Amino acid sequence: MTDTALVDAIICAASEAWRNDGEVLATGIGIVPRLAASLAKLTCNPDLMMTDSEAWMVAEPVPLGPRGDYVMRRESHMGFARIFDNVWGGKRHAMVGPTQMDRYGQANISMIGTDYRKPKVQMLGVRGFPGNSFNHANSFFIPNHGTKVFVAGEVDMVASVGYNPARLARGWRLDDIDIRLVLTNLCVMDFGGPDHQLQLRSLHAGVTLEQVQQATGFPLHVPASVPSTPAPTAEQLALLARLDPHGLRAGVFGA
Amino acid sequence: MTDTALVDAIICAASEAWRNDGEVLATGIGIVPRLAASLAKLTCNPDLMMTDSEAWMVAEPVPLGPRGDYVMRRESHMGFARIFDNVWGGKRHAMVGPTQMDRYGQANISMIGTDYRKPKVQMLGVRGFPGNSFNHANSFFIPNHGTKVFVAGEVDMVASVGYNPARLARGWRLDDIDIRLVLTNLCVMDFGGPDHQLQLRSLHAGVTLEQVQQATGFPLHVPASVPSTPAPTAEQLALLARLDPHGLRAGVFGA
Amino acid sequence: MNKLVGAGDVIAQLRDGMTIGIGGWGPRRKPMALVRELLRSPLRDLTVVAYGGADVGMLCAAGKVRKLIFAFVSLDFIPLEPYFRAARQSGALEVMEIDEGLLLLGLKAAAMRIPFIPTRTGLGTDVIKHNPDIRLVDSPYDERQWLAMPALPLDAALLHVDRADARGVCQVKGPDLYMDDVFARAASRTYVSCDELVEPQFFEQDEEARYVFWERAETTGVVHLPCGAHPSSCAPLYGFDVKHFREYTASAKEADGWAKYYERYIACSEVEYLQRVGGEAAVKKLPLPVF
Amino acid sequence: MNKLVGAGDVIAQLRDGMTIGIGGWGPRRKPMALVRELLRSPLRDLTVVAYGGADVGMLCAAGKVRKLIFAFVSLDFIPLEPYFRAARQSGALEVMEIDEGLLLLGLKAAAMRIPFIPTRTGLGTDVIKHNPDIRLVDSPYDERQWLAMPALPLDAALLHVDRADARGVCQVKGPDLYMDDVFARAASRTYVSCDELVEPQFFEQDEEARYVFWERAETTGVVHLPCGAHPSSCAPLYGFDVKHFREYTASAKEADGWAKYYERYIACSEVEYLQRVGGEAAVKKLPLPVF
Repeated sequence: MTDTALVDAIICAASEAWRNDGEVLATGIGIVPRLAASLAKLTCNPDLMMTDSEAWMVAEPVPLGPRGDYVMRRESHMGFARIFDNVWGGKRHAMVGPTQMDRYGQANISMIGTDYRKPKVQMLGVRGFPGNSFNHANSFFIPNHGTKVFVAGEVDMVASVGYNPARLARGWRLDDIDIRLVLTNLCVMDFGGPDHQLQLRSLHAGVTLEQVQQATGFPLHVPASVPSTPAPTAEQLALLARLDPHGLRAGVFGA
Repeated sequence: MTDTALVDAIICAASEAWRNDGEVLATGIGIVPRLAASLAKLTCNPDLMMTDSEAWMVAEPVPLGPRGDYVMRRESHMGFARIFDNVWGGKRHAMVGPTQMDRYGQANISMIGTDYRKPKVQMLGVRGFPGNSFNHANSFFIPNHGTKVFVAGEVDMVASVGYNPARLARGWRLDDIDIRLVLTNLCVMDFGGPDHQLQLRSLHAGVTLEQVQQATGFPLHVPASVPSTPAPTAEQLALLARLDPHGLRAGVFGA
Repeated sequence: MNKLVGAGDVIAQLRDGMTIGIGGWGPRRKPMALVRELLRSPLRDLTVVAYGGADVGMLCAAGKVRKLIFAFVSLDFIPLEPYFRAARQSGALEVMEIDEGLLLLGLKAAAMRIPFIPTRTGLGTDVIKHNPDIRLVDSPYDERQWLAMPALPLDAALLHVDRADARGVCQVKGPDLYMDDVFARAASRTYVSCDELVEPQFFEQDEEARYVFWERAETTGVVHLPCGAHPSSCAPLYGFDVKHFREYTASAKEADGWAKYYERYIACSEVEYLQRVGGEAAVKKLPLPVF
Repeated sequence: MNKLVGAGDVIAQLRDGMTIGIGGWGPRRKPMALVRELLRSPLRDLTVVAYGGADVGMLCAAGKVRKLIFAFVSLDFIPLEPYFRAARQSGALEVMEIDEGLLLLGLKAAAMRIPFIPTRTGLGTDVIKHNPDIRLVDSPYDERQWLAMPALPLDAALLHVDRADARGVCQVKGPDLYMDDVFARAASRTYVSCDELVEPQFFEQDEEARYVFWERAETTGVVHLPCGAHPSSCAPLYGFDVKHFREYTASAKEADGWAKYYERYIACSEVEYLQRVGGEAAVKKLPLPVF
């Protein structure tokens, strides 16, 4: 399977994350999540709201990269401050790319290392992960499925809450947390296993169950039947060509 | 003294309220307070900020009533919601007209009567009095100085906080409250007497001390010397003619 | 997605006992046509949250209001709202009387889905005395007590805007949004009447999208009701109707004044209402207020 | 009132140990000329509060920062800010690392002069673990614990705007204000650099006053610094300088990279700086970013 075929399949599978969301803000950070959200809006959920990744809500997804003659179809002003009105109101489903994720779905983009005061690798900081993860639905895309990402213990800095009962503040329930899909270069997963265990939903073409389990630092739940991730339809491919006119998605797994 | 001469003297005395405020929002509700704030901005404190009484901050005070060719000199947008940003920040000095005021400076525009559930007279409601009085400086104008306004006990509904130690919440001090001038049809007063007692600052022309005390339901502090409220200067009168081109201030005490 | 509905459809979504927020401010940009539709309905026992004008007065006159959450009820140029006043003075109205800013904080808290916002506003006043449900809290960061303004979540908000499209994208071009965006966010369902119904493409032009203050997901239903704010104003489209407000307030001085006002202006269709107040063209000519 | 001052006058108002907020967001509308002036000064031990970009990176590189209050430091198209990264990895930087929304709530609380705002954001994360000063509070209205985001009052805020007048009326015409209004309100003193200095009459035209987002009383001083946001963007006037940012980040890979960058771009006047980055005309031609 070529990288392009793989990334297209992932984008199409990822677009399913928003199918039943109704009218929420779909935010996809990074090429694959953004194309997935864009595709969802053009196919399974036209009611989605999207921004131009800056300050405007747009009526149709903005293509990736230099736009040529394309004119944005503005719908409403949506500066960064207003994003928080939306986040705190809960009407959003984001798909983001963490550096680490653990068995609880806790995620990290802040730092790597055991000494918080002196990180081995400093990354971005927690950004909006704490707020996103406790206010609205979240999905994840991880391009390098391996045990350095899916870690055995807890992530080094819990930026994003997960289904970890030990960390619930008084009066809150695991149901207040809403993690949807976890997509990687190997498979599609969710937290629908027993007691919110991470479980396989589908394997990408050519990937084996053992491969996924070996690349994951904790036990996965494997349902009785695990289908293959569907190949994109012709319609989806045509839309992706329009949404990514410069073919930027081909470089997602490195050139 | 004619009504017009009296109201002009009061407006000029009231404008002094803002002299040493620096750059704050001057809000005058009603004809006399508004003209007083406008006059202050044109004379003793040009740094004052003012609105058009609707949604715009203006660079110069807007004249009262129909404006003919006058074009507002907009400075910034200042919708009602932003007024609260300003109030909560404390950079404001308002002058308003309560229906009742007591010895503590507590004021009421909500309702009259002893049964809150069934008012004898329902008025406006507390409006912004609770917030104004605990967030920024406030002065008052009362056109009908009498014992029904300056009541013997507490006002029927304490809408505006005053210098009443019994009502302070834990950790707050009387210094957190900032009542400035109280102007009436008889005199100018402030709360600078012993223990924040209401005291006379000046008597309007022809008004006696006894007259004021009889019209006030509680003891006033009377300093050793009580001057007369100054008569307006020619410059002030000229400005008032410009600020009130239709002479609306003549009707302040009833036609 | 097509959110276009009729005023009747909106009211049919409401239930007895609900908490209803009404946008606008005093005599300005009130969803009066939706309020009239509510007056025509059998709905009752409502909790109404508003920066109140004739909307609140009429709902009080019609006995729709069990509880009023308010800071004022006023027509500004006519300071005292007569029907609200009568309802209060009869002792029939349960009230939560709070500061204008506290009302905003309560709506903000609901919009943010937090239980309260601490503030000094209201401390030392009878707002606390008459609202024992409002609690004081300690701060973990200082030694002071603070008033904990509770969230005021709304079952529904009724708003009027200058223009909207069928998706629920709403625009307020007038100089003041008042607190309508916060009402929209504080409500489970937000119903908006609009003076002008536009195509989505309208918002793609120039700076038009700048004047959209909440996401369409906050809008549940859109009703096209030209002059739907009358007799309140919808600047810059039209000012408020001084003459009509005077007739309305004068009615309260007659023994059966409300019945007569109701008969003439409520017990009819909105088309008839607009005719009876002089027609759409006349409303559009009402001058903007000058202060 | 004339608030016009020079960049040096602004920095002379600051003191060692102060808490300084910096407006903008990542590589966008940062008051970089003021930051450069700060880098030229002997100021130290600062607590910096920012949605951080190269402003934070440079201040870290120069050892000005004792404590950083942040949610991220990033140039967006270059995700990792190299000098911030180095400072963190050296263990030299004290941090209060919080969510983007928590940072906003802290500034809002300071602007409103309240001690905290309750929120669910941060619960269950290591934000709590690494910030033991952030307390959980009970609500008097429910049975839940809430994170009490403390107010983040600023001794001073540094902002860059499109245009301003000498009174301190500031305009941001670009599509996003970011959180600059809240920074201005949260600060005891707010210093603003502007690309264009205008007469007060400018704001009287058309809708210009709409794009003024805080009262002039919130502005302490105004510095006229054309291209003062460079290398960050000031949309719609100019985009960010991709080439310059690449040179800046590349410098961090050299042993004495910061010293060289400092020598070339900081140890000079702003006039020289503008010449060295290609001149005002070239900056004004920098394309707006496309995402």
